[in-house]
Amino acid sequence: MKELWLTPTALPSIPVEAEVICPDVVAGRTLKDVSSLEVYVGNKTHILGEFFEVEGELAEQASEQMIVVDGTCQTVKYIGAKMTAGSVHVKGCAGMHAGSQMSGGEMLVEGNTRDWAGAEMSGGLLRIQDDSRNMTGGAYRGSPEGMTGGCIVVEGDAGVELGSFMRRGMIVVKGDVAPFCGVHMNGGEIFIMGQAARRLGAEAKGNGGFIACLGGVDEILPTYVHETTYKPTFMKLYMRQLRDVLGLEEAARFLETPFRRYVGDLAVGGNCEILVAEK
Amino acid sequence: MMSFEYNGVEIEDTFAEGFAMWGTRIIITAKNRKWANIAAAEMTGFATSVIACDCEAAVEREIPPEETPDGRPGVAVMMFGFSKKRLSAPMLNRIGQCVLTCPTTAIFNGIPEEEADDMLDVGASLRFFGDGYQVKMRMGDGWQESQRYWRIPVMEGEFLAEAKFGAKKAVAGGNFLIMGVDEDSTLEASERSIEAIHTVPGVITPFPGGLCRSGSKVGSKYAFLKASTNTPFCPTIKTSFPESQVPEGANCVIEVVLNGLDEPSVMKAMAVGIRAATEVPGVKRITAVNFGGKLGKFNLGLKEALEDA
Amino acid sequence: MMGDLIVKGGYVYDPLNGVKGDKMDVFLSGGKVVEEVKGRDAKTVDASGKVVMAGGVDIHSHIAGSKINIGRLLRPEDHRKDVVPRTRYTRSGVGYSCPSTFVTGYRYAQMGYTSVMEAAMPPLGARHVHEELNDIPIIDKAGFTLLGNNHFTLKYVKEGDMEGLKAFVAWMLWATRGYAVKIVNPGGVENWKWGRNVGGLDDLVYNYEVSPRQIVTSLARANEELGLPHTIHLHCNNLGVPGNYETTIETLEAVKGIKAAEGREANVHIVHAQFNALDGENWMNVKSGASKLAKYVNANENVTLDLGQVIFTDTTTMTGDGPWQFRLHNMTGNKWVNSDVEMEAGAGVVPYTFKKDNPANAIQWAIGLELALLVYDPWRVYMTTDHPNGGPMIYYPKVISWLMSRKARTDTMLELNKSVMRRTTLANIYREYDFNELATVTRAATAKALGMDHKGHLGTGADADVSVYDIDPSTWRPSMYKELEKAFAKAAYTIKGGEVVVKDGEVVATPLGATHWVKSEVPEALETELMKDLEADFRDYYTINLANYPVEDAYLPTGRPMTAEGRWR
Amino acid sequence: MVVHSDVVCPFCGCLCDDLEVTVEGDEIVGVKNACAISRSKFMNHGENRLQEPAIDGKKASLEKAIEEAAGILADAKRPLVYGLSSTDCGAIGRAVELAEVLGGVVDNTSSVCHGPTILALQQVGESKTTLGEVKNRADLVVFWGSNPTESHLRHLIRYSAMPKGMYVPEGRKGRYIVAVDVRTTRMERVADEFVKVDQGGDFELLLVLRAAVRGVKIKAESVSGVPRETIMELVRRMKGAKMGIIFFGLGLTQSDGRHMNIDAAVGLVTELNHHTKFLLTPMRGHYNVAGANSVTTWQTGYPYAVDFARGYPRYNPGEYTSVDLLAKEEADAAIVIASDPAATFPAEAVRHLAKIPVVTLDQKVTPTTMLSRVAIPVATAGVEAEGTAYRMDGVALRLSKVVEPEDGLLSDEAVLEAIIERVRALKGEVG
Repeated sequence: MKELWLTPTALPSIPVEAEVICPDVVAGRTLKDVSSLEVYVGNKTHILGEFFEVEGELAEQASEQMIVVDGTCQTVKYIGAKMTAGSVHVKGCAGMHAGSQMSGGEMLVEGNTRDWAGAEMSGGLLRIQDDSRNMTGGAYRGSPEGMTGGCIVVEGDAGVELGSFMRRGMIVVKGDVAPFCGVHMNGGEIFIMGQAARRLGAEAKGNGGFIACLGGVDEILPTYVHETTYKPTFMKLYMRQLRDVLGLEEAARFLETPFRRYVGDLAVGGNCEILVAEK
Repeated sequence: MMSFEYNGVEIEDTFAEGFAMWGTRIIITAKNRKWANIAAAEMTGFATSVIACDCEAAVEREIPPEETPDGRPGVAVMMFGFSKKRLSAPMLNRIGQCVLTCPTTAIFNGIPEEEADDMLDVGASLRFFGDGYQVKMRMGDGWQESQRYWRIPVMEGEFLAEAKFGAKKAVAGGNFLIMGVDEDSTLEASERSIEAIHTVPGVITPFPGGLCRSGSKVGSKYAFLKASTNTPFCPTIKTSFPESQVPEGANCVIEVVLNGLDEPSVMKAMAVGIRAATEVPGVKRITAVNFGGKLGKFNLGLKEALEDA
Repeated sequence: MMGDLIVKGGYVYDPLNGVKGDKMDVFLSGGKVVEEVKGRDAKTVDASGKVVMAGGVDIHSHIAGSKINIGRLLRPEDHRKDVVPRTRYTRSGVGYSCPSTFVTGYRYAQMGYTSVMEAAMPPLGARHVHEELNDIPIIDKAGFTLLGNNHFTLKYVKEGDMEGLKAFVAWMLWATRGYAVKIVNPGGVENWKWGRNVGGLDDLVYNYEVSPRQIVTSLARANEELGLPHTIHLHCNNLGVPGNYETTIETLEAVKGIKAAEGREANVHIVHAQFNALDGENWMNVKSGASKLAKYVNANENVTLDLGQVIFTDTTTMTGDGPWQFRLHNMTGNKWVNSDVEMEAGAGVVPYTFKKDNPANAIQWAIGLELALLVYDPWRVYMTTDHPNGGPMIYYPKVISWLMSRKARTDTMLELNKSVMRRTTLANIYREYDFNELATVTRAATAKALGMDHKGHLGTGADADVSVYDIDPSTWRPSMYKELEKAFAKAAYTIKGGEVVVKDGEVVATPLGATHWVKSEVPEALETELMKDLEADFRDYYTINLANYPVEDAYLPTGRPMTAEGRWR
Repeated sequence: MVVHSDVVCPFCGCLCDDLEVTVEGDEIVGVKNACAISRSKFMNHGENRLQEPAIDGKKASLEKAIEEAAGILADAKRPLVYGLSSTDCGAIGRAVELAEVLGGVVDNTSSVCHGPTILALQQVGESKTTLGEVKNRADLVVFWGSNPTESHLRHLIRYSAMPKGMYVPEGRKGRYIVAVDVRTTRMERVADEFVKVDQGGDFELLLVLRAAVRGVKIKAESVSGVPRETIMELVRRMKGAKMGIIFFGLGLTQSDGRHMNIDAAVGLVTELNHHTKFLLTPMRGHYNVAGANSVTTWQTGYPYAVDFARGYPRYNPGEYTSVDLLAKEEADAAIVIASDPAATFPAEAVRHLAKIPVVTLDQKVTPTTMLSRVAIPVATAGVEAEGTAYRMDGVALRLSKVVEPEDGLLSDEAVLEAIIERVRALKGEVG
């Protein structure tokens, strides 16, 4: 992998929209080209080089390209959005829509992300090492499909409506999750290792989707019914995946844990599962 | 017939006639080894030969927990059938009757898609046992290799079954005959042979304990019978049967039959099996059964097998 | 003041005046087509090697008012895939299935359309419709007033008071500044206000005890006796129900004997006929009823219809047919908006995706084309997609290619579910439209059906609405359908009222087109009676005062009334 | 003395159109049929007026003020155009155009009131009606988190509770009225049944109602403080109604759950349509907030929170909504039309508003005009200027002019037009 280094210099208070910080966009260009890629600040057009020092190497193919953003960029929107391959590594925080609609490749954010991180993602891996805010892996307004594939790992806490309208893919949150996690969910898996706030799985239809609460849950909706407590074999597969593929060692603790199985949301005739690990 | 000596035993320079079948590998896991083995034994029962069984199946090997997808003790079972359809039908029946029913078990595909010639969607039918309450489980969509399972509610809990199983164009009918001075030495040699064969991945020996004492030949003097005892190799009629092939001094013949996922595995298994047999005193001669190359497309030569190994 | 314009040297297709591809000049002056322009300062538009037609006239579309606006509101996910930035001449907006008002005007003009009919205007929402029409630039427009489930309609039909009904229709067209009488699922929409529907022509409307048959025939009679320029504009009962071609034919039979207004043969227009020409018993075994309907239409000159052609894409369905939209919501599970309008009408909106591998959708696609090709007389079958119901209007060029090229149809058919071969007759139809027929079904015939004498042709005195397409008919062959699609997607020139508004497919000017409406005088005595009736029922049942009901002149900055002479008893 | 009849009231979303306004000379001397708030709006329209255009609190000519306003806005990178729900549609259209010309954001007050209603609609749809259907048919009326006795004073009389309708000839007696709220309001006296729900528990109750309508057996003894028997009885009533409706207010949109509360209410109503006719309608507050959404939608495709920074409209409440833009210190200039964000926005948003140059168009002196760089007085729409407004149910009505505005006072629309013209000139777009 060839590394392109972008070091933020003076970021304005108005957010910079920089969907060009994406392996697909920079690959095959020269450093000079990259430096003069257009970014948007409010109603004005600027170039990337005004806000970032551009160094490093460029690959021919996106899949060979790594972009390192060496600093914190809370006000830079759309980093890694729509990427299909390659890798983006933000050594700080990232602004709204980080990794949104990405379909491949890997993105790592060392700090936190703002709203809509990984929204409508269809593939690839997005790892946030701190908190992510609302609508992580969610659907944009009006869309009946949120995440349709890929994996998001949030090592901190996550905001409301995590994985809304989720259809496929996987989200893992090491910390706590705010209300309405997995709302309108219709497939896919969500793992919450911290505390899950109430109203998770609201109006979820199911279609194989489930929410696993490993760290406890505030309250289960009254339109979910408790079925049984058992040790699901399939959960072992996931726990091993979390441990072995994603390096989340804590998952190993749940290999033999019994889970309380809830099914709902009966308000929509759904068969989504909420699986709560017994303490 | 030409022959050569190997480890002090006469080996006929002939070949076993293998034929093409479709083979698959199913990994059964369970809460502990006991139940994994029980399920495997049930599933591979009455599956020695397609002459009268729906398929040929046997345990390939036991799998330690570290190597199974769910971290529980496992058994690899292999099954062979003449076509994809004639493989998936008995798979479905046997999984349904023998594994689904067996407490704590789960099944996983044992041939990954990239190694398989085709994928058999057993889950497509198996799931209906869930009567509408089955759950489709997806893993890895968009970021890892996509995997599909069915979770079927059962009284004991949940039966987890991978949806698709890899199948390969495989080789069946690998064999060799061990001819010994007496029953003890021949059986001893055969058992050692089977033990050795089981060290080769991708190969099973579907007959009882891996051994076929009867042998068989195509046809019979009775028109209604498809196959009958392998008269040329029956020591008790050594003299009365005109073209007997039982050598002087041999009083017992046992056939080792094996199926494998590909020709090299079968050849290797034959080689290690023969070598193990030759180490037992009392083995007079080893040969293989063929039909002059008319039946199968694989000529599994004993000499070639031993030379390659 | 606009200067004179000469459209020079194009192949002119003007079916109404019998011009079939002759190479000639078209002269425009003072917003009209003239015989010749004098003086040297006339500008010239070079149309040599190109097709010249009158501006397109869309007889049935949904472009303004609460229904399409609900669609816009409902579908931000639809908008973001088709954004339209502002330019020096144009406003920004969004496109695709629910385009914003400005974009609606631009896109129609870019395809060479200069007049578009908004096919469903609920009277109480008329003010809203006109507000939006005034924000749709370039094209001429008109709204069709929904009257098929109106309280007063039902009341007069029940009482058998034809003169009262006529007076009411005439007054409503004025009050709403409407152009035609629109009927949607007669009786069904009123029943939907109790959560029900009607199943056929002789089911009864609750409380009023009148049947769809009575409603349709009464309104058709009133329409013809009022001498309105267009016939009733009818969305039949049982839309989207397999087997409904029978209902459609039964409806046509019912209106057959009604004497058409002077000057035309037709007394009924069936809208988006594709949705009403289904055979079979259910969606599993649905098949095309197009040949049966077409046969009927060929034998009965009182009928015109438009296609409602299906396009394979994600679109937004919207109709005044509330119960149908609820049904569609239940079939698809997609989000659903229902919107009832007191005393008058209702509407529903549901996103829908027509899929190539869906057998029913493939059949629906074929039905539209079968109708277009099996009805022999192009003067009675018109091209629409019922925008956006069958598909967004931006796909008109695609429909044109299917009409004009059997190869285009075959190429599409090969991608479809095989049911299209077994359950429709499309594969056996070899007919291909020529440019003259195309001009007929997209402008000449639609203008004629609408009674807009000044539209749809290039004879002297016609409005100076002209479109020029960059395709050479002398060398074009049906196998070249992709070129055709390209040419009709972006007109080389669109001229509106004598002004070049589109050049090389781009909008270069955005005048505000006219809003057409029909003025029909009611005899004084009848009007007095009517007002008494209206006042009483408004006081008791409406939530706004009668005085605040009629659309004020302020909403018609470019109103263009047409007078209809009625026959009164 | 002139009596204007059939006057439309420009106060709340009810848009009552039966007012009689008596004018003597230039003064309104009487208002009939109006509620107390409406009467006060007409009678006191002259009080507390913004006297003259001002720049930095100093009197300026209208031209100067417009020039200054245009300058501020044209220079801004992230200008915000906000307000609009208490003015006519002409002004709203111009505000959208201004935002487009500026490459800024246009947002209206639904951003802080019924925005969640719209988000829910975009997720699941809705089943609504004009108010006359309620008057004529509804035999079950539910007010959920709304209190018309204080916010929409004539709603009960004209549309929802009292009126005799075509199929409800008995009027009030023909209707069963349920009020659901977290605390006792005056609706308790109006309603036949008052259901008290725990604070923040609406969502659960709505979901359970929906499940019960589907035939799911409810196991919980009570949900959100409402006993199971009450829930089942309500479900029975809802399914048995000939036509029912839910009117919901800010009690639902602005409480815990926000747009998901509405989503659940829409779901309940949709479910009920499998059994009978059921509808719902938001109780919109400002008289033309429905118009603000409507106009913005037909011009841009989106109802509020529309960003033109990239030359085409983009929509994302939570990102382009005024409170978010201000609280994140993103906006660098603002123009406020017919609204008072300084009094109604959260503190962090107001703090930033006070830091950036603000242009305000208003009739009255407000906290917002006081912190504005430029304040321009305008005529009161519906009293001193004509125009269009949309009732809470989407019915468009013509606002009337009953008195002449003071000399030199222009309508919102006219002032915005002038600003647009100046901005275009500053951006070199003229001609």
